[in-house]
Amino acid sequence: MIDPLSDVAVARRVARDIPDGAYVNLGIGMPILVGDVVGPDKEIVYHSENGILGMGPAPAPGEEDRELINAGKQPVTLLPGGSYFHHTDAFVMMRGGHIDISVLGAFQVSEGGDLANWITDVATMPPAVGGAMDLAVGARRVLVMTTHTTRDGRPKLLPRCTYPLTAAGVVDRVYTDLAVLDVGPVGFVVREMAPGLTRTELQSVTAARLTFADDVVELDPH
Amino acid sequence: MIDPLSDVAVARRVARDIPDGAYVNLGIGMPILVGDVVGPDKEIVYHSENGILGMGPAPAPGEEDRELINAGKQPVTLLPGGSYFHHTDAFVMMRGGHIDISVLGAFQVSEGGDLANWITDVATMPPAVGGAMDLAVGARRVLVMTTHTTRDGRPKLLPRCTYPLTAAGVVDRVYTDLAVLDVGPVGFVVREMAPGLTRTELQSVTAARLTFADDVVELDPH
Amino acid sequence: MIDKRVASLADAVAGISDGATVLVGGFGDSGVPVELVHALLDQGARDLTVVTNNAGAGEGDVAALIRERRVRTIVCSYPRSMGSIWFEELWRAGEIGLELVPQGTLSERMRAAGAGLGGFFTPTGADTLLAEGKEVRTIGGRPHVFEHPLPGDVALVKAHRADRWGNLVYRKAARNYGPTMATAATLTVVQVEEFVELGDLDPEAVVTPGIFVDRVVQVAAS
Amino acid sequence: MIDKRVASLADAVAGISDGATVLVGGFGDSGVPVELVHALLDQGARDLTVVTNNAGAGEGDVAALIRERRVRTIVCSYPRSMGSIWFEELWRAGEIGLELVPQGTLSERMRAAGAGLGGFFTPTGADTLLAEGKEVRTIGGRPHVFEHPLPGDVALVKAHRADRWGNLVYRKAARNYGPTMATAATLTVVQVEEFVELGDLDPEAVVTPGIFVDRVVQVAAS
Repeated sequence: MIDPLSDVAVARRVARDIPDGAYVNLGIGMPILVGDVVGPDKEIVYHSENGILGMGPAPAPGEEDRELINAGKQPVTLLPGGSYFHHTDAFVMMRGGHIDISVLGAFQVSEGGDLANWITDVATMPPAVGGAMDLAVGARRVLVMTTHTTRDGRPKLLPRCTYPLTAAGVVDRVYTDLAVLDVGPVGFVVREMAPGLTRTELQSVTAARLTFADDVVELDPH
Repeated sequence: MIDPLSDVAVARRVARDIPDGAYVNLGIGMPILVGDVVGPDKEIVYHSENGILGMGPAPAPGEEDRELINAGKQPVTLLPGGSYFHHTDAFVMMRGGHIDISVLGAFQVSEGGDLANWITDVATMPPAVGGAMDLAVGARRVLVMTTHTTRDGRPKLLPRCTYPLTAAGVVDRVYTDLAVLDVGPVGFVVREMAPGLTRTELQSVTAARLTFADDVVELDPH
Repeated sequence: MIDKRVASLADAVAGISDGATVLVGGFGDSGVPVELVHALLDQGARDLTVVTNNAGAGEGDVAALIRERRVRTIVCSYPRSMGSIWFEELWRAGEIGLELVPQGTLSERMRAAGAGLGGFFTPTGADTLLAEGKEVRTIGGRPHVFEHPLPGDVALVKAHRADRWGNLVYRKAARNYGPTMATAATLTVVQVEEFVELGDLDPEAVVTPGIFVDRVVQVAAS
Repeated sequence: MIDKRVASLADAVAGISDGATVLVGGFGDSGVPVELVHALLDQGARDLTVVTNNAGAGEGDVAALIRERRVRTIVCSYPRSMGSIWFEELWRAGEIGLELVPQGTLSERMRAAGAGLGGFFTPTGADTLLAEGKEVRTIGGRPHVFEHPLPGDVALVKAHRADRWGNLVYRKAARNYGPTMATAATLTVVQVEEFVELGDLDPEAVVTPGIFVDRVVQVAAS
């Protein structure tokens, strides 16, 4: 029986792959959860594309400052050692390869590492891109955090993306509620799987053809 | 009889054309003199391409700071309202058209406004350019301050430069020890002349063909 | 004497023409020059091209300009945000143009304008819809898109403090687009919360040197 | 925990390889990382490409590297200065290569490398010897030269103060190339006069955020 991981469990798994001292940008949505579950043993410097390095947690109620917000426009704080800079410099950090890890959400990921996470439909809603493309092309490692399928059960891991791309060939690793998969020369390689899940079941909810590592590990569901 | 102006008198004439409130870059050499003769009634902001805006005069002896120097590597001071910035930003100001007036020395100026002021000989001395090209292309107005001829009497104002160019078609006005000349569609137009100098004499030390304004003014020799 | 301070919001936006390209700072609610935008609304200029990160929300600032049919085209990275109802309505009706630009490219294009550059190649947006019709060049084995400078006739910027020379410091993440937009416009208009005496800003900590600023108006902190 | 402080100059320059491209900060005597350059001399790396504004003077810093035949090529804006005897001697003997770059272009090319851009068009140098062999494009009616990014394997930078995250502030005009070079190198090594506690630098006034810095060593002010 398929027992998908909770968002927080996926965030915990992502957090394990973030080394002490890393410069990290967490995308809007699910990726933000990662910041809450990184252990206190690691000193991580969070970057926000509106011009902050060394972002701290949300302020206590009543302590919010409308001019100290993150890319998702939520109030944040600044840690000792943090700094402010202008927008262009914030994107120098991103495009220039200075961010160690970018964690992004996704609508679709292709077996070639293409990412689609900005629009699904160009006709009826005005398009909006923000910093998604810069984050996808510039970080040293691009990690995707997503549910394995859409809400109505359609696969998100595909041979080719059908939605408009954010960037081509950029994704290094995908963390879903069912598996951890590397993107390599042969496409998706499954490294870890949710407890109780069979390879056949995982393949059945994945449109891209999966390869399985020799030593597939069981994901911690908590 | 030709009675050329002193360097300081030429500097005084240049200074008259610098309006109150201007952002000005003074090139190394003769142009530096302009800073000493601008009247106290004007507030001028001097830019130095190593990263200073609001440069003040030379410090008192013993007050020099080796880290506060101008582009000519001489010690300077900073006025209230001055600021420091990095090299790339200093050149944003220059290339981006933010400097109102750049005063430059010259080896040669052509009637088309071409400027040659960086090398005369590429074979025996290593070439060096510094910020000369950036200053020549970027300022809103490019003023040249120079002797009318070389030390050995050869003309510096030519139909075409024979030395390697610093930039093409950039010079707006030339101030020499003999005349003030605008660079226009018809070439050099003489606006002002040193006292006692005839048009024939001025043309005789100028290789480019001169046009004379209707109302040529006599230069103040002091 | 240099004094860029103006007495009123009306003075600050005086002379902005119909058809102008207006750069408007801010990201979400942070650093938006709300009072200047409302002064521009009162001033009456129309047929504007507005360059800004978001298309406004609710009935205030940029949303109000859009609602009043004053904006012909918006150049924007993330027009579709919570409450951007006026933009969405006019966009669906075909009554407003949209040029969608990735956030880092938006900022970098304005920087190129301010820096006097003719354009640049960026990997951001390559292989995506946003590269359609653009020159693409492979550099270092990777596709890059050619992007043009994006200058403004006017920039409306919010800063924290200014002196009479127009030197600026910002507050926290409200800095965002301000310093870049200030370099990219022919007329840079700034609202600040506080005027200080010349010399009161630390020359090492000035973020926008006054050379980039034309008018500053004081607006009480909201 | 992040701690970029290293105990000695030898630790600071450890691992720099033969053949490396080394960006060396400084303009004239201001902001030159003298002790780091001497440490590199002791360290032994040879066949270097050195990118710097001046080619050194007398027997110290970059001049000493040149004298010891450790520099294969210098990429430089103003190599010929008072006392640049070693550079001139080797240049005449054909024993050192010189790539001459206009000062603003030198800085901008390093910025492009740090910003992850593929190159840019600049009006600086158009119609001059320094555009020979380069792509030229007319933009806005004006010739522009295409310039490539200029990345370093190593940057040697002098700053004033640092904290353990590597955040930097500089002193007066010594800032010059430092902030840009710090972004452009794989390994950025900084000498400072003083270490301060994390949180002691004003987050609004940090000039180089620590993300651009790899190693910091303290050297007493000279």
